[in-house]
Amino acid sequence: MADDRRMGLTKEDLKEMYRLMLLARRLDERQWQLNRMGQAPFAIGCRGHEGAQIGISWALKPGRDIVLPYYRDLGVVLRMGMTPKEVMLDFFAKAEGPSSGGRQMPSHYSHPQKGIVTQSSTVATQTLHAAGMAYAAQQLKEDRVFYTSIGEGSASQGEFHEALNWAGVYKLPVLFVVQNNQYAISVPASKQMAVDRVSVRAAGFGLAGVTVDGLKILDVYEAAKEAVERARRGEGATLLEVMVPRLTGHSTDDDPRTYMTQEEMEALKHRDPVGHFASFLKEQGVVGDDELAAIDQEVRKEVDQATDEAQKAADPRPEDLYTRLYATPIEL
Amino acid sequence: MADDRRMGLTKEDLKEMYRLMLLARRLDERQWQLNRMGQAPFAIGCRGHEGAQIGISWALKPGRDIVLPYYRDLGVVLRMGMTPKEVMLDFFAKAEGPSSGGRQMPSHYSHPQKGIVTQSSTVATQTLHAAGMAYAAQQLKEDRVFYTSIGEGSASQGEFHEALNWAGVYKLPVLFVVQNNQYAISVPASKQMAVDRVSVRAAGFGLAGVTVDGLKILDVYEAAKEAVERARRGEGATLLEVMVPRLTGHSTDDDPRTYMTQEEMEALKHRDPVGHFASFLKEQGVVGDDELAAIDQEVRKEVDQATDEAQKAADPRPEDLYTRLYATPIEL
Amino acid sequence: MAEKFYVDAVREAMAEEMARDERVVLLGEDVGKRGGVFRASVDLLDQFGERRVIDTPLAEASIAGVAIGMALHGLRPIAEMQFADFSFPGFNQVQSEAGRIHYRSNGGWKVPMVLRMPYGGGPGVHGALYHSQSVEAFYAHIPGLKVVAPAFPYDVKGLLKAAIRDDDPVVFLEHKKCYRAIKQEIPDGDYLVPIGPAEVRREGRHITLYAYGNMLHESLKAAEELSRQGIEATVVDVRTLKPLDKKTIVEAAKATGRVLVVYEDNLTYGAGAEIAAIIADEAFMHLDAPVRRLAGPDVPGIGYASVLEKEFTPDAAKIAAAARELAEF
Amino acid sequence: MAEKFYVDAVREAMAEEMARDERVVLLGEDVGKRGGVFRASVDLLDQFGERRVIDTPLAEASIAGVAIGMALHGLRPIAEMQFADFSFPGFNQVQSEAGRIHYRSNGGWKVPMVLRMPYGGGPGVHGALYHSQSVEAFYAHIPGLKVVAPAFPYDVKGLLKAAIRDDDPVVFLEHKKCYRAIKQEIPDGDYLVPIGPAEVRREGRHITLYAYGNMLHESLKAAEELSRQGIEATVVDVRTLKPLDKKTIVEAAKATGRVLVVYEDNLTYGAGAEIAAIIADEAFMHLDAPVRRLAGPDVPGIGYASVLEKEFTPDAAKIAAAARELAEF
Ligand SMILES: Cc1ncc(C[n+]2csc(CCOP(=O)(O)OP(=O)(O)O)c2C)c(N)n1
Ligand SMILES: Cc1ncc(C[n+]2csc(CCOP(=O)(O)OP(=O)(O)O)c2C)c(N)n1
Ligand SMILES: [Mg+2]
Ligand SMILES: [Mg+2]
Repeated sequence: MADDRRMGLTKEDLKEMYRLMLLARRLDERQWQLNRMGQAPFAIGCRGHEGAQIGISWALKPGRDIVLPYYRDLGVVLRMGMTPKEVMLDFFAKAEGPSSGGRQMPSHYSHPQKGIVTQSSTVATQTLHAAGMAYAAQQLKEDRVFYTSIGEGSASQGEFHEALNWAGVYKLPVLFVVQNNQYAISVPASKQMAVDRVSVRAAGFGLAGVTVDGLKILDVYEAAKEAVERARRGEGATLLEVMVPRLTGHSTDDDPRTYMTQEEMEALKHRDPVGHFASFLKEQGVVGDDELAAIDQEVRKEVDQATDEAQKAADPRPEDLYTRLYATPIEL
Repeated sequence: MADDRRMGLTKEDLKEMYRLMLLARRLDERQWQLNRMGQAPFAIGCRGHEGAQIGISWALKPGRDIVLPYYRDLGVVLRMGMTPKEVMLDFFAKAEGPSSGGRQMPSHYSHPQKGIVTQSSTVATQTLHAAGMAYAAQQLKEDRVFYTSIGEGSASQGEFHEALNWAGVYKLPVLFVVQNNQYAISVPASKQMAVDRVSVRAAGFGLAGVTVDGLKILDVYEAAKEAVERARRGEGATLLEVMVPRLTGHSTDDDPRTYMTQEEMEALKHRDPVGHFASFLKEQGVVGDDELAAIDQEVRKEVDQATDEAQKAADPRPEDLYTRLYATPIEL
Repeated sequence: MAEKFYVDAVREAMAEEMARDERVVLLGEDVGKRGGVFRASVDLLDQFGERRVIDTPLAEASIAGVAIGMALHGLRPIAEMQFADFSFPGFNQVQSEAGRIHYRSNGGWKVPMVLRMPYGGGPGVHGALYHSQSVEAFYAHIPGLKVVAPAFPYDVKGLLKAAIRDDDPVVFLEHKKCYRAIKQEIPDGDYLVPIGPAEVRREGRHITLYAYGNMLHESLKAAEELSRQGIEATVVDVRTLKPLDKKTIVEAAKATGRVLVVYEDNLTYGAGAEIAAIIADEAFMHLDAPVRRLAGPDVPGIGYASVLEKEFTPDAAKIAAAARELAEF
Repeated sequence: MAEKFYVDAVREAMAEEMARDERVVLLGEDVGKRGGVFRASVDLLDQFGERRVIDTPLAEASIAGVAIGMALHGLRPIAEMQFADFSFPGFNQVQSEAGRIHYRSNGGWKVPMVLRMPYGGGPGVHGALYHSQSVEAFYAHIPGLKVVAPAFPYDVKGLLKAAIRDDDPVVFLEHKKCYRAIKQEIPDGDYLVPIGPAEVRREGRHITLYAYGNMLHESLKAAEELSRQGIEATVVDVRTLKPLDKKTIVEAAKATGRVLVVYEDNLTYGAGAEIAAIIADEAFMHLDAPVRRLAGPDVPGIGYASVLEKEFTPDAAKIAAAARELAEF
């Protein structure tokens, strides 16, 4: 990169983007490791998706925009300001975990102060919430964009199409993201749909639709930026699909060898967005090997510390099962 | 018409098509009249749709193909062989009504022997049944096409999109018909969707999609014929949309004056498919005024007779409430 | 004070709340220009404009899901399901989402929304299988929801206002038969009826009848009839189904020792089973007769033919007969 | 005869029925190549091919709705909902359609399908709010369905075969905790267990416990413990929830005069309310103590943290304590 900027990104921006995706990666690896060591019952990863996630969420304004993520969105919630310690508190189901205080499974992110909306495990439901929130923001005359995401498998749900339709009718400021990793657990995209790209559905609802290679982080950023700007201009929603690899099994409960060949799994490794982005930054002269190593060291330290602190935090107490059922409690 | 055929249709075919659409019209009128006279609690019409319905269903093979209709499909079920008397038995909720023996509201057609599948009032659910039936027919190596229909409002349901998706993935022999009359009760199509035509959604699921003017009966027939042939060739489903007027209120419970202007209602009258087709047949020299009058007389007689006979039939008995709950009853 | 129909009380509550609080919006099929298929929102579009009175696409999952989103971001939506029977395409949003959001986020998010649904049927409604269903058992079982089912216009207005101001999702069940059959003097201005408490509508010493919605009216008629026969019935209006007012329910059972739980829904696994089960546990020592229920039979619905409508639906005569049998037990 | 796990009984029933009858097909998410996320359909794809073992799109309304269509046209589909918690996007198809088609067409159409769902949770499952739900109350209330919830591998195999051969839609509830915890000797070949009858698993004269699924096992453990304390419990396995075997339920209550209905689902409006209500009516004259229930609390689910899992879920110790209290009543 001859000058310091590309699409308005400074070198510092690029380095921070890299740091965030590496942080997502290392946290994810740590979670799987802890699971394999028997210290946590479950982990579900972002590995392979984190590049696209940072590319997209870099176009959002933390503190203003709102995200309704799905379980792979570790990169997105870090960008919105969730700390590694918070992530690990949730991971260990600790009482002070911001997402649910130990009620929900890990990766079901929620953080009202940071604009992260709670999600269920039931896929695609959040896409309708995004439409409703965006309608409310329009109505309250707020300048906010609502990010919501699902996988390509979840794009088969009827509710997702209903959300696209609502966003079309009311020109809502929503960024619908489909993270297409070609698998829904074991089911390949070819059994999910007769089309190659989910984004072709956008036209049927009056939305803009685009598919970008999730390894090309700056292309992803550019597409997201355009979509966010359209939304801010009041021109409505975009369906942005990113093609990403899933570099692990579906979750720690899965065994991809039951449905993927060894070659296929090997081939995926060449599509690692973290490595790709590191090479790109080096090529462009943004960072050198030393700096990359330094970032990694710093990130690893952060992850260690977050893990230690979180692990020491208090578990929920039995009586916590009964609290916060109603926002307006009823005495009878 | 210089020769006797257009798209393989003989004069007799054309006359029979006309007779069927007039029969639908007259039955419909009679039902509304009976309702207005206080002799039936409810009627819901096909008026304005019957031309397109006959155009489409003429492409089907009664006795082989299967229809999963919606409540406006009086023309379709007549084409499949339901008799006026059967229609009126259902209308009066008589015990021997073929659709439900008086259990369901009128226009909820069912007739297993004639390939008419029972529907609920819950809109769009039948589109998924059509996909499942078509899958079964494929599996059983049967040569059958499955017609299913909804209104453009009901096309907002998630389940409809899921049905399109299934039909796409498995290249199912389904003809999805959307009868677009621009209103869902009082809600105009512009509040239902951001696109002008529902058929544009077909591409998002790998289906063929086409929209035809529902007043041009032979164009409708041609489009349906193509779709049916594609389906028979194993090339998959089509989403066929017909633009039709709704010449009455939504049902006898509705008052369209609360949401339509007088002018709009007047303008619709010029889009009467029965009148249009009559003029067309005359222009083409297929029939003369005398013959048209004779057909009308015959149809009216048929409707009178059906009404009389049906009205005299027995009501369900109280004990009929409890029968046919299970196909495999359980003794305990 | 003026005499108002049940449906007018619905309208009035919404109109007053929308005037009071800009954040209140109404969404549903045909709620705008048409004023609702039951005319419960007539004129609201003119008064509040189409951003606040929203004719939605015909898709109940959207109606529920979008309302949840609105509620998450500062509005106070009233979502109408045109018929309770058609709420099921949206059931996932209510079951998986509305009731669980506050709890699952450990109090981080809240969902102040009302889900209004016309429900029920009976002779003369001609709603058949899909315009007559009683759906309260499905919704009342969902943790985190509140569910109300008023019988009187006064309660309709007061409870609907309370529901709109409540910070939790409230399912508001409006009985179709009551809409234009039940009239009552109600105050013109603002008042609230709290969600939760049941109400004893009539006191008698021989037997206690429990009901809500239209069956409450049938039970009151039955009580009149029974009184003429020397049987004095207490009638409890279980107007809030979730959370249940166990105290009032149990005390009324203890006082008479004989109970009949009446509901229009299918008997088995219906809402009345819970009321019966509570009584059988907590009032057990005071009971002089079996805990009995009178409800619709376990068939898929009220048939369209008048004969079937009548056969399905509990009414004052059937209630009185069942109560008499118990009183003589 | 060989000892088999609960999950193996599921697999074996499907494999045998698919071999016996070409019309039987299996559809669901990950049921094919992956053999099901619980491995309940391992190898079926290889054996029967991808036209009969169908990895569906991720959409439960489709799974239910397409299965209905298949059943209407001559196949006998087994539709799997990957987790019962995720059945709700498809609830409309089950509530509005599956259970009503035969009745509404006056017997003209039938829907021979099975809807299999892993449900339930408890300590060690770590399923949290959305992978632990008990959903039987929602389904058992729907007229026209049959609902079974077996506890033992023998019943799993026999009931699943019966369900597949039944001409009505059967909801088949498989408790996740039982999958690999419960083992039993079962016959290798063909046998059926009829849908309907409950089964008395143990007889005792002091109290009757009612349960199904995993709570049946906890109840049996509790009965052991109680026996050591001199309290002899009858344990009724209510393995069919719809239709209910009222006769067996009522007779077992009459015989001991004390009853405890145990279920894992949220207490209020749960399936156990119906069992309690039936007993309170039909066994009333024979009861010596209040009709009591032990169930999960009315919160939106089993929390993920181990502490919350344990606190939520009824277990042998809690059952024994509640039973002891009743026995001493
Ligand atoms: C409604 C629903 N059905 C099923 C599941 C179980 N499930 C969890 S994730 C998943 C696959 C999701 O695939 P995709 O949407 O492609 O996202 P990915 O995990 O590949 O990123 C399934 C079937 C669920 N969580 N919700
Ligand atoms: C799921 C569901 N929601 C609501 C209704 C009530 N309803 C019956 S018909 C109708 C409008 C249908 O409009 P459209 O699909 O355009 O068909 P049309 O009647 O115009 O032919 C509505 C809202 C219903 N039957 N089912
Ligand atoms: Mg995927
Ligand atoms: Mg229409």
